[in-house]
Amino acid sequence: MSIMSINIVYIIPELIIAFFALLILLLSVFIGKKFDIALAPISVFGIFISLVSVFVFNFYNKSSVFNNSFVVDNFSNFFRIFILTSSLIFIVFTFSYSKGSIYIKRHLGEFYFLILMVIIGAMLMSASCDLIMLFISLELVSIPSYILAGYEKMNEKSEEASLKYFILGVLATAILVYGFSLVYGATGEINLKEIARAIINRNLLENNYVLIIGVILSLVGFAFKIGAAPFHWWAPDTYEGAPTIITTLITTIVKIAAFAGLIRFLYVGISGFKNSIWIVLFLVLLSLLSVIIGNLMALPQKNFKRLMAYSSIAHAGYILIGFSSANTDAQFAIFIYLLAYIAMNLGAFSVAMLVEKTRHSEEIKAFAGIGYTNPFISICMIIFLISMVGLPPFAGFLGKLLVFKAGVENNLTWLVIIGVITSVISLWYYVNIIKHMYFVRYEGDSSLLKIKASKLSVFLITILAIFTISMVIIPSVFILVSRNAVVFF
Amino acid sequence: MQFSAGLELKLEYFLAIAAVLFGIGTYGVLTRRHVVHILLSIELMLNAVLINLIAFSAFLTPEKLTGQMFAVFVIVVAASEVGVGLAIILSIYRKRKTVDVDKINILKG
Amino acid sequence: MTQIIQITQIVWFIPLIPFIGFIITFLIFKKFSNAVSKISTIFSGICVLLSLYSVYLVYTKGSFSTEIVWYITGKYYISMGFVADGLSTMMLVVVSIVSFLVHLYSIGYMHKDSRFGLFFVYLQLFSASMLGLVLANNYLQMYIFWELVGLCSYLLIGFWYEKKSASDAAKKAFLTTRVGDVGMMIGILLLFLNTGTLGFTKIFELVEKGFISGSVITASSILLFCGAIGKSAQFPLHVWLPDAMEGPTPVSALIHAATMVAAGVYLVGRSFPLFFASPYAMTVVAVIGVFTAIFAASIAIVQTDIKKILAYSTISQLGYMIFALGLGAYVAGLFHLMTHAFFKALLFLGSGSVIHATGTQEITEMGGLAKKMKTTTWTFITGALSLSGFPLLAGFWSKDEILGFAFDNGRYIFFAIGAFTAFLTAFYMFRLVFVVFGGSLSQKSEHAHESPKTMTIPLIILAIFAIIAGYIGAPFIKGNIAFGEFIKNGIHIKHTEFNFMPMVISVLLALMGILLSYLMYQKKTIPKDWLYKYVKPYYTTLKNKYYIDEFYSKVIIRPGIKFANLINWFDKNIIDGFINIIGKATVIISKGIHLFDLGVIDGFVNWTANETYNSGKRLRKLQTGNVSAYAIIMFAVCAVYIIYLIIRFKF
Amino acid sequence: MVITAKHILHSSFYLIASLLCVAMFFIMLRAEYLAAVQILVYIGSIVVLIIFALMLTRTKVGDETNISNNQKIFAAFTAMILFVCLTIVFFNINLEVKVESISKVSIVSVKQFAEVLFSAYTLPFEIASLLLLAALVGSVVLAMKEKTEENNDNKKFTK
Repeated sequence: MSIMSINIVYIIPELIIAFFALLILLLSVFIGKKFDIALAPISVFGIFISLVSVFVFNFYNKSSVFNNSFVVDNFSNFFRIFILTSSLIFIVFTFSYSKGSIYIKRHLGEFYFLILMVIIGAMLMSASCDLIMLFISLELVSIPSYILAGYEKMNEKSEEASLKYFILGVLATAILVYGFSLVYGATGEINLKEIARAIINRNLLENNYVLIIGVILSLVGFAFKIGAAPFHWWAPDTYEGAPTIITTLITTIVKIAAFAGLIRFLYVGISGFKNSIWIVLFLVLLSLLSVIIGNLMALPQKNFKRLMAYSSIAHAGYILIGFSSANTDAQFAIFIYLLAYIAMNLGAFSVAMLVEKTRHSEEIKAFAGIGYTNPFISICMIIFLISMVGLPPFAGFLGKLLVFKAGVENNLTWLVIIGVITSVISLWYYVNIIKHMYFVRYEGDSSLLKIKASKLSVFLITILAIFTISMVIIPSVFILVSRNAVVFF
Repeated sequence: MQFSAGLELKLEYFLAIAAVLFGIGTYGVLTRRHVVHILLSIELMLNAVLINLIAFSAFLTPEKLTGQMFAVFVIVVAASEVGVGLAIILSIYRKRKTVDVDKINILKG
Repeated sequence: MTQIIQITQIVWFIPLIPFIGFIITFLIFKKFSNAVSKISTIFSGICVLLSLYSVYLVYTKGSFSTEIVWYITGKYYISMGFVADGLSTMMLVVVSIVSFLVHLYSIGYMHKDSRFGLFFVYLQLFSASMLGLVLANNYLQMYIFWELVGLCSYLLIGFWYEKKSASDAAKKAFLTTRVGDVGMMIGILLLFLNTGTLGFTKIFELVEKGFISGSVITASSILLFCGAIGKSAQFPLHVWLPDAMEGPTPVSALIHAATMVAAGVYLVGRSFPLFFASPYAMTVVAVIGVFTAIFAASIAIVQTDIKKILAYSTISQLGYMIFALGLGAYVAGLFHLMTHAFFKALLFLGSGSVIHATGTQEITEMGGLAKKMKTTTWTFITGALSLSGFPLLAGFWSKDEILGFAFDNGRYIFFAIGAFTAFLTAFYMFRLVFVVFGGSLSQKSEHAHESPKTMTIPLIILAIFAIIAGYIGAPFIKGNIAFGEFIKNGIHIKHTEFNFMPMVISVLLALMGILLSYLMYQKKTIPKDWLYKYVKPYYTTLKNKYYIDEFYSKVIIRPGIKFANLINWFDKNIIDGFINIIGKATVIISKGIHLFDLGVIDGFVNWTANETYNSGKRLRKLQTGNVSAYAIIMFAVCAVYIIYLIIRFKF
Repeated sequence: MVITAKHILHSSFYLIASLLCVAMFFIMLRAEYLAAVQILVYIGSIVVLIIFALMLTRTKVGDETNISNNQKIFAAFTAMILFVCLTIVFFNINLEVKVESISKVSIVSVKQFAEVLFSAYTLPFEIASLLLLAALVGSVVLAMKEKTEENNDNKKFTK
């Protein structure tokens, strides 16, 4: 019993979220509609407390608990803070969004419960250190997000998005778990550290193809979650169909979780993956295809969310360039890129949500003319978009710079060059949005000309924009933090 | 309980059977048009995983039971996936009166 | 010590002031557009004073730089900082003066515009980033500001977005320059990986000591040059600059003539030690520069849009600077940059004044403006003379120095092409002058009137600069040596001795060009003018002259049809005929080049863009919306990969 | 048969059969508790759930002429490749087998199983409970008939 109580200290942040999730569920069931107004503040409060608890408890000591399946180290703390902070911002956006949707409003308690489940799953993912934990927390992230994607029940698009996400997701899960079973079979272990030890002791990466096929099949599962081509098919359809707020969730928290899991799996579990040409080749293939397909297919898109889907595929590709090398620099390049990506993505989606809310359209056309009606928001939007292209002096630039540097150091100059060229292509479609904002007149109801934005959302957008700039102005802080978070076997 | 050991059952046989199941499941997922059919095929694939895990557990780590534990969680996940999947199917059926995946394609391009 | 602190502070302030201006104006531009214009003009005025002071400090106390460590990664560290030396302070003065005058000018020029305030907001942001670019002491920082000025340029070209052509031009400019920036980015990465630093001084030190292999130097300098090609609109990425003329004229003057486009030249100048270490890179630079110079100059001859003529002229002059640097004429190239900034800004602002008065950009619709707009005319002519290299004006000294350098060093081909370009320059500039200001009043010119004071004062100031700026580096007062020493940037400068021969040739050619254009344009429209009788008494028949131009204009439209008429006419008057053959040949060639430019280069650029877009569209068909199809692709990829793995694996 | 049966209900019953076979394998592999779980959870609830769902949706049964799409050959090919490759690999790689033959594997008692599950795997177990709860709540939300649709709203979804 005493062992248990010590262990529990380490999962306090997760427990707090779980507590608040259940509280929300119970309150909404027993108190009912009257309580809806308080649900969002409760979730914000819960996340905030959890965030505080990360700082209060066990920030510095590295320990593995629960039969070494759960690890508290700098890596997991970094991701916990990262996930909690972005979900804090995210939840605040749900405030205003949920008012516009009847079904979300009708099942508000369940809505927040499921979102909190996703958050717990993401946090557990970053801290999990064995295959079972990885698998089950990945599912905890996915299953609620399948449901959330279909939350707009009478909207055919939303339903279809949910179905596609679900079928392909379950399929990817099946492949992933088959891969896990092969990894387990080849090494006889499920703990990532034990796997790494077995691989080193028995030199498995060179002679055991069960292991390699297992790793590749697992990578397929992860690649699906991060939306890397050619396993990206769900992404555009789901992004377009799902409610915008859920699209935001899928591109931010789910993605962070999948990347955290992938980093754990590759760097801790298959720690010598750099030595296996097959695994590296597979990663390179993924990133190459993602970068090309993502950027090219984004060009003809008219729908903002669909465009962002392809753009996120491309970003996944850029991040994967960082995976092709196994040193410290590469790993923290991935962190920095992720930080930048999440900030600018949240920002861009939040602006899009404001636009959608006023003008009831997700088309790029709906952005027309906001440069003059809402100069501040559109300046922020420019910052996010330019940052996504990877131009200085914004966060995306730093991320791309570091990732490309890692690529060049690993003799993948050709991949980096393709990356740079495709990022020029990406300029075209991002600038297209800017063009609509500034150089196109809005041809709709003139009463919808000015985008209504609550003070709170403007405040958050400002914070995100400042963050996007500050990553380049004072990168040392971010680099220091990310550097500490690097994990290895 | 002892088997009369005329035929020595080796690990490879179990793995091969699992691979067969996995292949059949794959085929089913790829060809069927009924969503529930696809769901059934995915169940087959997950069963292949289960056989894999338990066979590995029996042959490689008979003392630690890790594979069996893994299998339990796979079953749990499979159960919840089926539940969610059927809910999604039901709600899509209400709206469109079809569950044919070939006809569910308004989102594309 | 105190002095050092002073310099440091001043250097920090210079880009900061317009940036503060940007923030202030951004916050209030909607309500107080008039105040915004005044505030920003005052801010840029302060910049001028500070820049002048920093020049004084650097001149008396020597150069100084300051840096702070930005971040450390592994064995590398990147620092941020500012460098104040002769080169950067020279640029500071040029940028801030032109910027100030353009601010002043815009108050008059833009006052009717609905987004009057916003225009100044953009201008402030541009000034801040351009000054930051100039002061950067490492490549990364330079790249950051480099992109920022690109962004401002994008916003300002598309300022009148109601015109579709304007927003298209903005996009084209942004994208085309980005193509060059890709090269620059890779070049910077390459340098960083090979030297572990991005600071200019460090890199040049390593280059000088021979720590970096020759191939790396060549590769990285050519890649860096790609950035300059894009930004300074060199062949083959020059296509954006003529289109960029869709922006407001003050913008063209500031960004697309004097400062931003010169950033490419500045980059090459700044990296000169690097380029100098690689003869191949120097050759590439020189060839591209000289080709662009003559290429653009020949296109300028047939243009009829006043701003496009100036745009091609800018491309040509930038090519001049680039080729000067490529030959090793470091001082001459940068000297020309400085003088060019003044007189080209003058010309653009003058053309803005003309456009403001007549409301058209077509020179064929103008005429006789000399009577209506005295100040504009005279300042414009000063600028044109300066650009043509008329003796004792600014352009003369700098152009002469470039040509003299080429001549002295035995690069006769470059000299010949350069001199011929000078001839063409004089020709097209005076064609412009004579058509616009000379001749009789056209319909549109009738109601023209002189522009307000805020517009003419900058013109006068710039005209003064266009006359005297050349004396800073004029050879006969040994100014070139002093100037060279001032901006030397840590390299050994080969001083050009004053050489009579190339000077005479270039002046003669320039005069010939002016003469030619005079004969072709001036005499036709104002035949009874006193100038006509005084200078060219041997042109007797008015009809004959009129016929030349009639003929000439038809040649432009249908070169083949009137060929016989040329022969016919050639018999009548040999001298005129000779001149006309030159004229006609040039016109045909330049027409051809222009077509080539439009058809092939533009075509290629557009083709690439379209193909990329179409491949996106084609790929789009893969996204059928059918789950089974998605699933099978996922599985097929796995299966193919695994079977490949198995085949390659030897059991 | 699961995947070829035209009638979706038939194929569900075939699925029961094949799941029973899998359970047999479990018994052969000395995982008797899991075999019981397999029968109870899979056959007892999952398949029954599916059958329920089928009846609820009242899908046209059996008269669909074209149950599979037009990528049969390609799909068969892919599946075969996967199967063949995996089998080749399995028969050519020596895994670190600790027990040579199935006859030497000892049977796992339920008690042993529970001890391991609740000591080493507590955390995943708890997460699994959260997962099930989330799935349950989500399914209810999705499957619930909205009042705007029909009036006879009864929460009939059970799992």
